[in-house]
Amino acid sequence: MNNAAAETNAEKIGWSREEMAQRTAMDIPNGAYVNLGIGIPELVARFVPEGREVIYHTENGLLGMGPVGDDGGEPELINAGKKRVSAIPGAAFFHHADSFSMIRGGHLDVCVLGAMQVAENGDLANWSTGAPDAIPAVGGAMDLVAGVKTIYVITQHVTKQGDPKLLERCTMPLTGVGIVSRIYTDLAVIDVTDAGFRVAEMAPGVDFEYLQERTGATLLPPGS
Amino acid sequence: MNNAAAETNAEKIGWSREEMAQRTAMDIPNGAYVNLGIGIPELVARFVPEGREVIYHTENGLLGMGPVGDDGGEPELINAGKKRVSAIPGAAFFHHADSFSMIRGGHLDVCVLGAMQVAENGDLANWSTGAPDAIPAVGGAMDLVAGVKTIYVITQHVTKQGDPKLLERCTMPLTGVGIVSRIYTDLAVIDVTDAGFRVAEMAPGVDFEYLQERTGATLLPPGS
Amino acid sequence: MIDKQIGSPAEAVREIFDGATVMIGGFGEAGSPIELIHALIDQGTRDLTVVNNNTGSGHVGLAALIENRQVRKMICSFPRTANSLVFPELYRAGEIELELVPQGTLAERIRAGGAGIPAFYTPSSVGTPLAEGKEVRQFDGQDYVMEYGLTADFSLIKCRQADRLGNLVYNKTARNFAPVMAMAGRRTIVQAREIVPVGAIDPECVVTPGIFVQGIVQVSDPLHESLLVAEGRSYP
Amino acid sequence: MIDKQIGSPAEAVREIFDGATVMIGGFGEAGSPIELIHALIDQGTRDLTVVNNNTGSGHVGLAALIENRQVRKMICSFPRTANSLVFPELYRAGEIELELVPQGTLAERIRAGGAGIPAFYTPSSVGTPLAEGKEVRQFDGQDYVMEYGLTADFSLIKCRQADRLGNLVYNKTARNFAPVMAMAGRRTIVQAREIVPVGAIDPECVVTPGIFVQGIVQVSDPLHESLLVAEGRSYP
Repeated sequence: MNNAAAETNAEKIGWSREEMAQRTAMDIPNGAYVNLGIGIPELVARFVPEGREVIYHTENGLLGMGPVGDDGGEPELINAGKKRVSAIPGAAFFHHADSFSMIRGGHLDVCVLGAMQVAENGDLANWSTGAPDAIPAVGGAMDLVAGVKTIYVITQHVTKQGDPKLLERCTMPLTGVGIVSRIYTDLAVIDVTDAGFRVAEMAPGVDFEYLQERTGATLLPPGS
Repeated sequence: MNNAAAETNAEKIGWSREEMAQRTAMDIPNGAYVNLGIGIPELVARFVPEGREVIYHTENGLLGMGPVGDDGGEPELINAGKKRVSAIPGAAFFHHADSFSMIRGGHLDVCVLGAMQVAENGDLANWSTGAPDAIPAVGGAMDLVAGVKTIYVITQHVTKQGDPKLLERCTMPLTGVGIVSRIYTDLAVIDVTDAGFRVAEMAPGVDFEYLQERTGATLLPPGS
Repeated sequence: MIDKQIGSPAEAVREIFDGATVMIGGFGEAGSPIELIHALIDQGTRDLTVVNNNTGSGHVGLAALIENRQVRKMICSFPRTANSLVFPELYRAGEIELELVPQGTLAERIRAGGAGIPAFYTPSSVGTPLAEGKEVRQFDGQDYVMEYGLTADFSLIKCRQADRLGNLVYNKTARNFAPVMAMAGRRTIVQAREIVPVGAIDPECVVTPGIFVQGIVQVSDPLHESLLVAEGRSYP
Repeated sequence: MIDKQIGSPAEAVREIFDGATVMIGGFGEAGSPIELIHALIDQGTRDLTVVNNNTGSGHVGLAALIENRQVRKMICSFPRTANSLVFPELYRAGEIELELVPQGTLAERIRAGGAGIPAFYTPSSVGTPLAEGKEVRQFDGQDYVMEYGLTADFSLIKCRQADRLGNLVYNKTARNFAPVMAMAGRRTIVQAREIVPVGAIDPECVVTPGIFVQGIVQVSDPLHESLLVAEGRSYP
């Protein structure tokens, strides 16, 4: 499929949200302690590969959150997105300061977050557009990116308006500096390296040129 | 009784250890949260006046320590002096950082400590003689005096050698600066005021002159 | 005898004064002491600085307290949620102040306040707008922001069980900020679903020891904020 | 599947290397992981920096580790107790280093290390010899000393019950430093009296969540330090 064809069938090119989540899940090892952000990241929990056990942390005070979509039916058993969840056998409840000690203290292995913008130096912007009339709200994002060992981002490759979200430098207010390791978009898996964005994989129907056109920074080709 | 008589019968002058503890206990109000140091301070718990309920904290991690001398028989249920104790109904166990949060955060009402020296400005020395070959050991004393709202001292008025322990300035290394409120000795109850030591009460057979002779700083008379 | 029980929410909030700083437990509706908040609305205490992770939803609970113009300033991490209607409007109109704090820093500041720690350093927010104007210092070659401990005149929290000494246990993720707010409040007032005899709570399982609690009021069947919001209810 | 169980104390301490910093739980004998310490003696690992409130008693456990010349430096609050024989002698001979830290500061430094806080301010020790050489800073007109977070390569602790995920509960005042040391150790090794099935520990009562634990070894009937000391026993 060439670019012209791709563009006419734009909705068919690239991975679905579920495929992005599934691809991310493959990179989370057995035994990992994982925090999943709101939105597509939540889907990652559905795709833990056979034979792996992963423990989910929700920063409002639960280690051992049950499968996503499993609504425990209790208004006082919720996740960080304030959705009702369940707790697995072997779960633990704790207070906010203890919960963020896990985060800040580097005890969580992986955090998967959404993004507004990611820069080639690993900077992340995902909490505020910076618009003057916006109500600023940050939640736990800055703590997560400052503390968790590995930060993955799942995001559409471009905005709804078609603007690139992967940039040389973020233009929106930062969440954290140089903290993103890998980005899973609908079009590709991209590593953040010292040399910049390096393509690790491309979705079916996507070629390097197509990807580069939709990216606001120079991409390094796979295997380079 | 005059001073001469007092000196020949030195062992009979003044309050016993139990009387010192009992006198201290009278100043601890109902509902107080109290930490008792090792030695004579431990005796205070025996003399809680009728109708008062006092909760004892031991800094190794127990609120609601049982009566002194009540040996729970368990090597893992001990006080800060590493003596076996019991826990009352309504007790709580917690870890060291939580325990010292109670102390440092100003949540304890009263701490009763022993002393090597107390100065008229409220300085306390009770952890090290400062001798060059001493093995320094401090435990929780510096945290207690820095955090507990009211610090009482129970001590013999003079050392075994007859030297005063209440001084203009401590000569031994300090535990805390300006933190002692009241001193209960075998001879008197003495308040630490902005103007210095003020005698509040004297033991039977003790007069002001007798007390002053045994004190290393100028005393203010009762009611002055 | 020690007995920290108080007869009613109205009585429990009586000492809260105009201009007080009040920490209010809860993460969204989970753990929100809604009856105590409503008592505070009834009382009409004004000019409050409120510490809570959010700003309430709909027109009940914390949102109603804000709507009733009793709150001068919010200290929180996430002032807007799906049903957060009141705060955004007042904020845009310049009628309420906001101190925005990362959630983990907020939790740690509250814990520090309760633990007698006046300030500490954290990596959270380094290099972001939320670190602007704050002291940044290097330890081991890494930058950290200095943050201050936070205390309050009053903390209002909710728990599952309490005894007369003030020992508390919570319900699941409703625990959230309550244990640290109990530490940081000079007077901590708790609404408990159940008051149990002393000794009924296992000393190994006590989450908040009684030393951190000054008053307990039983609210056996608390209102559910989300239900009230769904029904479009408002308070008063 | 996650299974943090290890077959023996010997295997549990195998990764501990010469020169490592090791936090060892316990306040006196309560909470002391004596089988893990003895395994470390068997292994002969040297040049250790050990963090513990005390320095052991008699000639078993921590005291034996020190006596066996495996410890270069102690970080503790109270290096002498009734039966502390080994440390004082080596210290006077200049053969072991001592960093003396007030007990509450020690606990808070360990918690800070585990919580990603590099430094904090405390009122403890202000104006005393233990504050000498440390940064003093005023907040609200009061002096405070700056203290650093403390982490370790390994933490060795003891608990009452554990599950294969590493969730722990403790026994009474044996809890003491263990929960914060579990947070501050890059590898935390636990000796558990009992290993229970996942789900057996009430999630509301877990004291140390499994995330802080890397290895668990069952020691059903641990030695009692005080009995060994009373009997005049020594290890090995």
